Amino acid sequence: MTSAANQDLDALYQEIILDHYKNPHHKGLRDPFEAEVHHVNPTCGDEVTLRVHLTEGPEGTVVSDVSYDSVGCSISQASTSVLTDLVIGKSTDEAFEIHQTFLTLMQGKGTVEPDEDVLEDGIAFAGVAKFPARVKCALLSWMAFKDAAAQVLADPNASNPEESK
Amino acid sequence: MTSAANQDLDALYQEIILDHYKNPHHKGLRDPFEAEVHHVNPTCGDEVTLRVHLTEGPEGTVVSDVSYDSVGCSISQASTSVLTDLVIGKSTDEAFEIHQTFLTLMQGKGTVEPDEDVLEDGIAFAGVAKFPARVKCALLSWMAFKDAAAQVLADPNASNPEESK
Amino acid sequence: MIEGLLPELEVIRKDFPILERTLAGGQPLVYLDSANTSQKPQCVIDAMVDHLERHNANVARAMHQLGAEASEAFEDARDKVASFIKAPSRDEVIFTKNASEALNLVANTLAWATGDLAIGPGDEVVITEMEHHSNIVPWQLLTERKGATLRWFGLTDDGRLDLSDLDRLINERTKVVSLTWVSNMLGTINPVAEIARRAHEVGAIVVVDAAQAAPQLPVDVTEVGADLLAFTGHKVVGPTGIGVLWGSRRVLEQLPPFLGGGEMIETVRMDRSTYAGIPHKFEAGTPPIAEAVGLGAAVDYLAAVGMEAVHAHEQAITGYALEGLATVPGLTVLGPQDAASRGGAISFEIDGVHPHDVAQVLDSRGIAVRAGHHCAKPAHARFGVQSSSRMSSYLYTTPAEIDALVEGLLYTRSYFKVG
Amino acid sequence: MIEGLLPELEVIRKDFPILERTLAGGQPLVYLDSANTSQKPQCVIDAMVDHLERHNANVARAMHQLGAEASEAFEDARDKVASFIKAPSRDEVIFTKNASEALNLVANTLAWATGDLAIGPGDEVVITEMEHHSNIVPWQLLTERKGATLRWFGLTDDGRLDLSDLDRLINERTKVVSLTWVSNMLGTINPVAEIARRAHEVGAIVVVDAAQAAPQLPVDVTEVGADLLAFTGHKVVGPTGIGVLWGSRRVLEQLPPFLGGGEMIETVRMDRSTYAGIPHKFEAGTPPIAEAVGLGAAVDYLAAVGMEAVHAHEQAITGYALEGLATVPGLTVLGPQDAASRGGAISFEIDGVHPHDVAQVLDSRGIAVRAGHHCAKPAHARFGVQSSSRMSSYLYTTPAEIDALVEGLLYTRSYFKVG
Ligand SMILES: Cc1ncc(COP(=O)(O)O)c(C=O)c1O
Ligand SMILES: Cc1ncc(COP(=O)(O)O)c(C=O)c1O
Repeated sequence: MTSAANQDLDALYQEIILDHYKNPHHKGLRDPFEAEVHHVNPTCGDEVTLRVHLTEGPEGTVVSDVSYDSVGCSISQASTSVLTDLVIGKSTDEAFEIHQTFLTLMQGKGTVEPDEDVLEDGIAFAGVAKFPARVKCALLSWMAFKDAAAQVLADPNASNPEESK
Repeated sequence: MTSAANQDLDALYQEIILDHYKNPHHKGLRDPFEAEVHHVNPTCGDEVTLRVHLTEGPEGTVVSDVSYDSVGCSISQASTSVLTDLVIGKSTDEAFEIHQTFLTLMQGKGTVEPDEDVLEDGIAFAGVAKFPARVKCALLSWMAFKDAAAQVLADPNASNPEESK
Repeated sequence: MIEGLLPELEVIRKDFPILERTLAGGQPLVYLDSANTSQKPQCVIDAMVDHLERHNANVARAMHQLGAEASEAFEDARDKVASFIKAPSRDEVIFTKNASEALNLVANTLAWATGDLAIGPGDEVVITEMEHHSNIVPWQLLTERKGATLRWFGLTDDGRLDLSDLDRLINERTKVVSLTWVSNMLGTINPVAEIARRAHEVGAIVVVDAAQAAPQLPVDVTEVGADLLAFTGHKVVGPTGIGVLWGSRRVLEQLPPFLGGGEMIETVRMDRSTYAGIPHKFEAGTPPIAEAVGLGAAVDYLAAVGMEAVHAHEQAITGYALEGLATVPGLTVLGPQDAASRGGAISFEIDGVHPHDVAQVLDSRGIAVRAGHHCAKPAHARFGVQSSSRMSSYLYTTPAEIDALVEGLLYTRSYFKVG
Repeated sequence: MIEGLLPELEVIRKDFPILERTLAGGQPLVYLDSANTSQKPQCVIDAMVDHLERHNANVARAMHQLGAEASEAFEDARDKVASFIKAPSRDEVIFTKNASEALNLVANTLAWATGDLAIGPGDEVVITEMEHHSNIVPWQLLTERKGATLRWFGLTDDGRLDLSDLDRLINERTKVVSLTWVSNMLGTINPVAEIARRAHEVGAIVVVDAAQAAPQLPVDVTEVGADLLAFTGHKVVGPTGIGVLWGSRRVLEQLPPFLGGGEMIETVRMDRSTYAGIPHKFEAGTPPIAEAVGLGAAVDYLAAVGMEAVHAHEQAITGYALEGLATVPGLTVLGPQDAASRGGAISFEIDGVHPHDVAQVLDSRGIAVRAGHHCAKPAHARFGVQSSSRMSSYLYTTPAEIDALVEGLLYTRSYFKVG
């Protein structure tokens, strides 16, 4: 193994990513929630079922919880874990901004400098952007979150689907 | 125009062919007949409607008449005219043998020496065999004749379709 | 010097290796059959070779470096095509195997569509009498199978669409209007946007066969009013084995899947499957990868020359050809007689010489034209002819080649002793 | 020296230019993803280039010299393919765009078939749990649309078809049995002839997905008992953009047309068309011409090496790989464990490392394998896994490449700290 290839590999598999992979945060499906979505990466079959629970606070809508069940590779699992760390407790506006920042980083082909203040552990994914085949892995749960949160905002009176059963 | 290309062209458009083209023999649709077929060259759209009239003679079935209506190029028109000259009055066995001889000549890519005793004016088509795109033109009515005659032989009691209307 | 010709014509010709070929008897090639298929510039061939020799892998499914390279090249081609036809979104560009498949994809998925797009008894599909068989037969099959009715625009004597009963023909029963932008036989350029406007008024969807337009005209799918638009790679200096269907996201998302299999799925269980989003939903199986790379290079090549310039060149050559053909006694041109309202295909007849024989004599002089019905039998029937000869030019065609054609036609008449 | 290896392996490798490539970090390419797509020998690429640079024209329709050359090259390719699969007649060989289209062609035309082949409520279509999505989804769409029932063979724990209820599963209601000859995931070679015998007893037609078999085994369509058989060009060292459907004349002639358009017609009127005979009836539009030329060169290349020899090589490499993989702790091979009853694709799992991560680490060492569901989600579900890693060899694969893979897998375990 030449060191160049090894460096790339280490840039992809940052310790932070492997840590989140082995010990994912906020894993499991929880109540209450207003929307649940199921996203699949058709290329490789990675899957995530993701729920969001939004509440109305004094300063607008807040992401009170994001819970999930998922199967997939280290990148997709770690990115889901980091996502929950970043958005839980934030306002939806802030959460969407973080989403956009992460998206820009991932689609930058390795040219975007990550902002640690916004992305925290998420900056570890900067190396992923150089591996086009893995970008989809990193984005799977982020897309699911965006989708779920947007569904709730579009129909704020939607009751918890579990409760309405 | 180089003489080589011109020689090929003259080999294709023998005087005999152009004569038959300008003055086709046995043209027109006639009664009686036992089978009528319509064949098309889908590539270029040349068409022939062809009727055969077979009768029982002392030495077997005889091709008493072949009549036709057709649109097409000089090669397809001349070959229909030559066909009728060759098969009318022959036994079906002989006609099918002539058919086979003509087929062999056409599919020989210019390597088959034509037999004037069998093919008479048909030997003029030897040059066509060198033009793969034109072989289909030369064979259109021959295939139609084979088809029509075979239909009658398969069902010798078939009445004249016109009469049965 | 003829106005409108590409200024760098000789440089352009050098890009096309086949134009150096000589034929039987040492004749140089005069290729006037570009409406049938176009020739390929070296850059298209080289792009395909480079792909096959250095980057070949399957797309989407492969995680390794070759796979990433192949996927990127393939998806880049989609971007290039999207920009070539000004598609609002790259996801609206679907790779098919040719224009025929693209048109059949639409007709076939409509056969299984539910909701607004469903077609049944009482519904009407409108085409025109100048369509290529590939834009007739799919609609015959669809209307026959669903009990709907096929109707069509007739043609005027000078080979244009007869729009006199536009408002009657396209009515509230009309579900689909499918028509060619440029006729491959008559050369006519049709007023697609005008017809699309009427179709949209009654809620019909508009399918545009751009197989002849995409090579010759600047294409803007929105401006022309298409909901769906098809063209084929091999006529835009690209390879065979690839075509394009563009469709608006709205319509594509309403259509059910076409072919089922790898890449078009979201998830598969033995009892049930769900499908991917556009464009992948319509791209089952391994796509034409090397062909997409070639097509990407092809549309880049045309864009670099400039489609306005290509169009001007075609019109200049067509005008020059119409003038030249007028000098051949007994020759009748089918279709509009002015270059401005037509594309670069000119079909004609010569009294007393069958089109195949015309083509044959020309071929002996190295001049390649097409003879036959050009896959437009109804249009031929409309003009009472069974077949015709057709010359068709492209961005590499020179006035000298037109001169050779005209000379060849005069020789043909003398060869068949009609002159 | 391993028994069965191609004696001239180094000479063969020289035929494939991509095998000289180096990847990031100067790593030489170790290509173990041939079940996904095969690499191309120089002779295939050269044949396509020669066609594009010297003989490019449309086929069938063109009367001129280039047209005759292109048509002859195209039809020669049909002859070559016919002899490669021992087709009783060249007319039974239909060019499609890939194997997926070939399978969909059958399912789609059956949807519109009348008479004996018509499918409706009460009728059954039988597939297997190890099919590629391209041999599942078309049959789901067909049975769903026609109200028929889809049934399937299950799998045994060692990855073979469970034939214990063969006679119950294939019964007098069965209209179609469609199955893969060689599994692209499990590697299993299925007893197709035995199953075909049973299917024919009850009057069902047999469709064989030979996408993985045609690259690896000598194919004789009659011996295997197929009524229809599909494979794809890009897996038999040929280009993308072309596939093959072979069908017995009897069945093909009973099927209605698939796509409508140029070349598949006999005559067209605005109100009604009639269709050409086989194979043209199923080849609407401009076919993949340069691709057919490439495919012809490809099957000639394989025939020259000898399919018996290719098969022996694959088995030798597969046996060697199974031995090597057995030395990797925590690695489980899915599918049959003996090389004799399997093809050259081996899917496996490593405890504690996700397949994508396996593929990624291998890729950093220049080793290309596939990770994911390999378009066989149901087969993965059957074994309770969501995805797997897959190595797949071909006639250019060396034992040294297998050694590199095994070493790479040991490194992967240590990289992810599971070893
Ligand atoms: C068993 C099997 N069937 C069908 C296919 C589909 O082939 P294609 O993608 O070329 O249509 C493949 C390959 O992807 C395969 O392995
Ligand atoms: C107007 C028109 N439509 C459709 C087609 C079909 O294109 P293809 O044969 O590539 O499918 C052609 C060309 O043959 C054409 O000229």
